[in-house]
Amino acid sequence: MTTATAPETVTSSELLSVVASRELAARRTVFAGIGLPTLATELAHLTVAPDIEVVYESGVCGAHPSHLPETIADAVLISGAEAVLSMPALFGCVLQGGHIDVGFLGAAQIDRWGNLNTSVIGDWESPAVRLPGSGGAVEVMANSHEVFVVMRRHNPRSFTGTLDFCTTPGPDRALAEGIRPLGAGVTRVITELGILARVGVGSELKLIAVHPGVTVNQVRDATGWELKVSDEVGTVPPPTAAELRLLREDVDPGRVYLR
Amino acid sequence: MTTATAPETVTSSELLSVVASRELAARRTVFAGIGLPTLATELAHLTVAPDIEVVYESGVCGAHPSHLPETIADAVLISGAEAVLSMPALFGCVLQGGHIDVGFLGAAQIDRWGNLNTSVIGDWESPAVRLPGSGGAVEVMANSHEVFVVMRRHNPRSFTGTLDFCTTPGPDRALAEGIRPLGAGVTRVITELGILARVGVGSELKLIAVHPGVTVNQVRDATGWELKVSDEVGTVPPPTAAELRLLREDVDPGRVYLR
Amino acid sequence: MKRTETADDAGKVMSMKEAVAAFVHDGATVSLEGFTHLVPTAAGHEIIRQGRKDLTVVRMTADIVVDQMLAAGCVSRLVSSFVGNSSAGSLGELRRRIERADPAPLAFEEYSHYGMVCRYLAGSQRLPFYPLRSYGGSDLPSVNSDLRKVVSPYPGPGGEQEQIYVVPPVNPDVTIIHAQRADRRGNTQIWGLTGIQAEAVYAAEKAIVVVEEVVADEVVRSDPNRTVVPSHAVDAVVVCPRGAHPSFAQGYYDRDNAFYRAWSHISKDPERLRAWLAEWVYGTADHAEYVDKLGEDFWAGLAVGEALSEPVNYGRRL
Amino acid sequence: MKRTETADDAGKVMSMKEAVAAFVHDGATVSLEGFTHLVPTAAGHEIIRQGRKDLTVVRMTADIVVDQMLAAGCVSRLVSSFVGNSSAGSLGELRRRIERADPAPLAFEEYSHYGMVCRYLAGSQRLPFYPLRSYGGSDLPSVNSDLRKVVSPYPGPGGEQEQIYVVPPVNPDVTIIHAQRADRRGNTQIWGLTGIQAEAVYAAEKAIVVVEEVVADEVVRSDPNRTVVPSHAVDAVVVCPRGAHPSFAQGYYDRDNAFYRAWSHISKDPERLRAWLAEWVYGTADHAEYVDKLGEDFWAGLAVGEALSEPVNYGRRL
Repeated sequence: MTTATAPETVTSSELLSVVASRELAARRTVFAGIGLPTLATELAHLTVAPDIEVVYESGVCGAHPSHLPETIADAVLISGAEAVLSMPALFGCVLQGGHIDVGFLGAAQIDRWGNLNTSVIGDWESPAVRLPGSGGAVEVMANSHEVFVVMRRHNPRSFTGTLDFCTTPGPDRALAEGIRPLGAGVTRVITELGILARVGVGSELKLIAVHPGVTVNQVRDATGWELKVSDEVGTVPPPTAAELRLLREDVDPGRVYLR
Repeated sequence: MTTATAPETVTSSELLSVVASRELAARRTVFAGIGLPTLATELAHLTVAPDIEVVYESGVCGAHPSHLPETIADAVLISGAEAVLSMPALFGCVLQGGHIDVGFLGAAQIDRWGNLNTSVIGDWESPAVRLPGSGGAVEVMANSHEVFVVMRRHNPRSFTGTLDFCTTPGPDRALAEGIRPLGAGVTRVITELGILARVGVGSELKLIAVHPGVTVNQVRDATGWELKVSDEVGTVPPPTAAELRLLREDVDPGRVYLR
Repeated sequence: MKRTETADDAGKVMSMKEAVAAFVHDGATVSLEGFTHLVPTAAGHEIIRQGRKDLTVVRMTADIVVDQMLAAGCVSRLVSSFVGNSSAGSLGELRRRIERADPAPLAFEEYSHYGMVCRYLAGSQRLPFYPLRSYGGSDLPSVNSDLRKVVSPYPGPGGEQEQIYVVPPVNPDVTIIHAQRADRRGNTQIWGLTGIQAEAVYAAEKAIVVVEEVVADEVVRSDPNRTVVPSHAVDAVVVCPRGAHPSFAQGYYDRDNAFYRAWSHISKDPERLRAWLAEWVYGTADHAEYVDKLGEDFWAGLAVGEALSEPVNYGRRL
Repeated sequence: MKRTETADDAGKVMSMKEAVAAFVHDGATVSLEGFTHLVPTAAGHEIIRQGRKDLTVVRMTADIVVDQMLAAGCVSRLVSSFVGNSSAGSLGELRRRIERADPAPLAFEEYSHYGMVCRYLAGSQRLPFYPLRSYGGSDLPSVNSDLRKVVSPYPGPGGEQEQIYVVPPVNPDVTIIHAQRADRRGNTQIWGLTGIQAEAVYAAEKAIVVVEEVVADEVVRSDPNRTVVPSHAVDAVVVCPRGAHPSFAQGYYDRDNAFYRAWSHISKDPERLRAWLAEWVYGTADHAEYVDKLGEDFWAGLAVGEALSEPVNYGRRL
C-alpha cells in the first residue's frame, strides 16, 4: 500500500474527487456532469471501476476525449465517442429506461431526505435568487438506481431543514404523492466535512464518516437539521499517494477542474 | 393536345395508374405503397404534380431509385434518397404529425363510408381467410388529409354493404366513438369501372365517373350497397398517348408493375 | 477498414448457438425486429434448431421467418401488425394455424404498425402506456382488449374533453436484431432502414445483436452518430454474415425476391414446408452451412456495388 | 465535396433578414433549439435587429442568446428547463427580469429537461399529452399548472392503479435551428449532438434551418441516414457560416468558452450589456459583419482539425 499524503497538501477538489471515486466501486453506468463528477469517474475507471461508462446529459455514451471536456457537450466528448444519442433516446430510453446505476447531482439546497432545490432562493414567484432550475436533475433523481451528491460547501443554508422550493424530489416525496420511483434517491452526500449516507425510501441522511480532523459536532453545526449520526462514525481514509498521482498526472494534468 | 388511345390497347394497370395520377394534381406529399400507387405518383410527377414527394412506410423520403423498387423497403429506394427516417419518426412526426396530403390504401373490402377491412374474411376469431392485417393502414387513414383507394376488382364482395371486420375506420366511425380524426378519410376510389368520390365526414361514396363503355347500372350491380350516383356522371377521359408514352417509356419501361 | 480478426478479447461476442442457448428460453417473449431490411432470419433458424417451445413472438411484420418458426412448433402466441409474406403472397403455416388451428391453434394479438411502434416506445421508455391517434372506430379494440382509452387532462382544440387510444408497453425477455456491424462491446451501427430496432432492444430484458461483421473500435468511433444501439443495451454480439437472407443488408447483399415468391408456394403445402425445414434448417449445423449450401454463384446474384457515403468531419481540437 | 455556389435555383434559400421577416412575427411563439451545440445565435441577433416584441421563447437551455433577446426587449414569456449561462455563471438580464421585474416582468414557465423534450415529442407527434416519470413529489406542478396527471388504464406492476405525470404539446409558430449543412430544398444534416432539433422542427408551424453551408444534392443523398430533418418540414434555409457562435458546430469551429465566461460579467451590468448589444448586434448589419468584426485571428483560435468519419457502403444494384 502507498502511504497517506498529509491532508494539508490535498486540495478540496482532490479530496472530494477521491472520496467520490471510491464510492463508485464496481458501478457500470454513471450519469455525470462536468467537474468533480468527471474527476471521480475518471479516477474510478483507473482504480475501483474499470468498466465504468459515463453517460452525459448531452447524449454522449462511451466518450474517449482527447482533452478534458469543459462542458457536457464539449466537441472533444463527441469525436471518437462510441455513441451519440438524441435527447428523446437519452432521456427516454437510457435514463427513464432505467439504465443508469449512479447519477451525480449538485444542488443549492438539500434536505434530510435528499430532496434538492436548484430553482430559487426565496419565493418562486419573486425569488431573491433565480437559479438555473432542474435541467435534467428531476429525471436523474427519478430514474437512476441511486444518486450521489457532491457539495463543496457544507453549511446550514445548503443543508437545510426546509427547502425554499423542491425542484427535484427524492422517492419519499414521490411516494407520498402516490408515484412509485425507480431508484433509491440520494444514497451518498460527499462534502468537505465527511460523508452522509441514506439507504433508500423511508431513510434519512445519516453521517457515516468524517474527514481526518473533522468532529461530529462540526458536521452537526454545519447541518440545518438535527443530523442523524451513525453509531460507528468512521474516519474517511485520506487520499493515497497513488490516488493523488493518478488524479494529478493522468486524469487532470492541466488542473482544469483541480483548481 | 394528344389524341386519345383506343381503350382496348390500354391495360387495366395503365388505366388505373393514369386515372389515379390525374387525381394527384398539385399534391405535395403522398404516402404510397409499391405497384399502382408508384406508377400513379411517378406519372403525376411528370405531369400534374411536379413537386410531389412519396413517403414510404419503410421511412424513405425523397427517393431517387436507380431501378423500379420491388418493395417499399427496396435497397434502391434507400441509396441516393434524401432522408431515411426511423419508424417512430415516420409514423409519429410525418404521418401522425399531419404532413401527408394523400395516402394510398388498398383493401379486401370497402364500405360506403370508405371504411376498410384488411384483416379477415369471415369471423375474426376463426376466419375463413386470414389477411395480412393493418400494417400502417389504420394510421394512414387516421392521419392523412385524404385517402385514395385503388381497387382492381369492383364487385359486390369487395364493395360490401357490411364489412366482415373494420380494420381501418374512416372518420365517420371515429367520430361516432368521440374521436376526432385529422383528415377526410377516403375521397377517391378508382376501379376498373370508374371513380367513386366522397367529400369528407358525413358523406357517402358516390359514383362520379365511369370509364368509356361502362354503364352506371354496371357499376351499381358491381357494388354491394345501394350506390349513390352523381347527378352528372361523367366519362373518364381515356389515357392520352402522352400519358401512356410517359408511363411505358419513362416510368416503367421494364413493365415491372404494368403486368 | 480495420476489422477484428479474432473475438477472443470480447466477452459479449459469442456464437449464435451460445447466444440462443443463453438468452432464448422456452416460454419466453422474443422480439425479432427488422422492417423488411435486416430481418434476423439466422437467429430464427437457430431457435428452430434448438427446439424452443411456447414462445411468444413479437414482430411488426410477421413474415417468412415467423412462418418457419410456426411450422417448427416454436410459437404459441404471436403479436404483430402485418402477417403476410411481404407483397409476395401468403404465409401458409400462419394461415393454417389461425384459420383451422392446424396443426395447433395460435394465439394472435393484432395491432397496426404504429400500435406496435408505440408498444416498443412505451417499453423502451418504461412508460405504463403510450398514446396514439389510431383505432377510433376500428374493430381492433373489440378483439384486442389491450387497446384502451385515456382522457386527456388538457382541453381539446375546441375546448372539449379529448380522449385518445393508448397501448401498453411491450418488454420482451429478449430482443434479437440483425445489423451491419458492431464493435466487440456491442456498439451497433445500422444504415439504410433503421426501423424500430433501437427501441426493441431498449424495451427488452436482454438483447442479442447479430451482425454482418465485428469491426475495430476505431471504425465505430469514427462516426458515433451511426451507432443506433450503444453497448450498454447489448448482451451478446453474434457474427453471422448473410444472416438476414432472404432479407437484405444495405450495402452488403440484396434481397432474395425470388425466395419470397417461392415461399408462398413452399408454405402452402405442409409437407413441402417441412421438407424445406428438414433440408435448410435442421439439415444445416449453423448459418455458415446454410450459406455454403446456397453456393457462391447464388450469392453473386445478390451482390451489390459500391455507393459510399461522403465522410463528414467530426473535428479534433488543435 | 461539391457545394452550390449560388442559391438562385432554390426557393427555400433566403437571407436571415428575409427569413426572420417572413416567419418571426411580434407576439409569436418561437422555439430556438440546440443543446449547447449549434445554438442558433445569429437568428436571435437578427430577431433583435428587427425589433420583434412580445415573443414567447421556447428553449430547453435558455442561455446567452436568450439573455440577449431579453435585454433587447423582444421577449415577454419564456418556457425553459435551464436558465443559466452553461456552467460559466449567471444570465444577468434574466435574473433582473425574474428577481426584480427590472426593467419589466418576465412570465416564466419552468420545466425539467425531459419535460421539455416530451412537450416537443407531443407537439411533433400531434398528441394531446406525453407521459413521463418525472415530477412526482416536486414543487414544480404547484407553479406550473400544465404539469398534470393521468391514470393509466393498465394495472401497475403490483396490480395497483398507476398514475403518471403528463405534459402538453408545444407547437411553436416557428422553430429555428442551426445545422452543419442542408441541400437547397432543406434536407438538413447534423452530426455530433443532435439534441431535440428534429422534434422541435416537426412541432412547429414553420421552420427555419440556418446552416454553415448549403451543399449539393448529391452530398446529402450520399448519406440519407444523416438527414435529421427532411425537406418537407422546412420552410426556409439560411446560409450563415459561424452563425452558432459562441456555441460550436462540430467539425466546423469550436466553442468560444472565453465568451461564455465573459458574458457573466457583461450581463451583470445593464449598461455594459446594452453597450455590447449596440456594438455587436445593432452595430452590425448582419452576421457576416459580426464575423468580420471578430477577425480572422479570432476565428483561427476556434479552428478545428480533421477527424473524418469512415464511409459506409449504401450499395447500388448491379
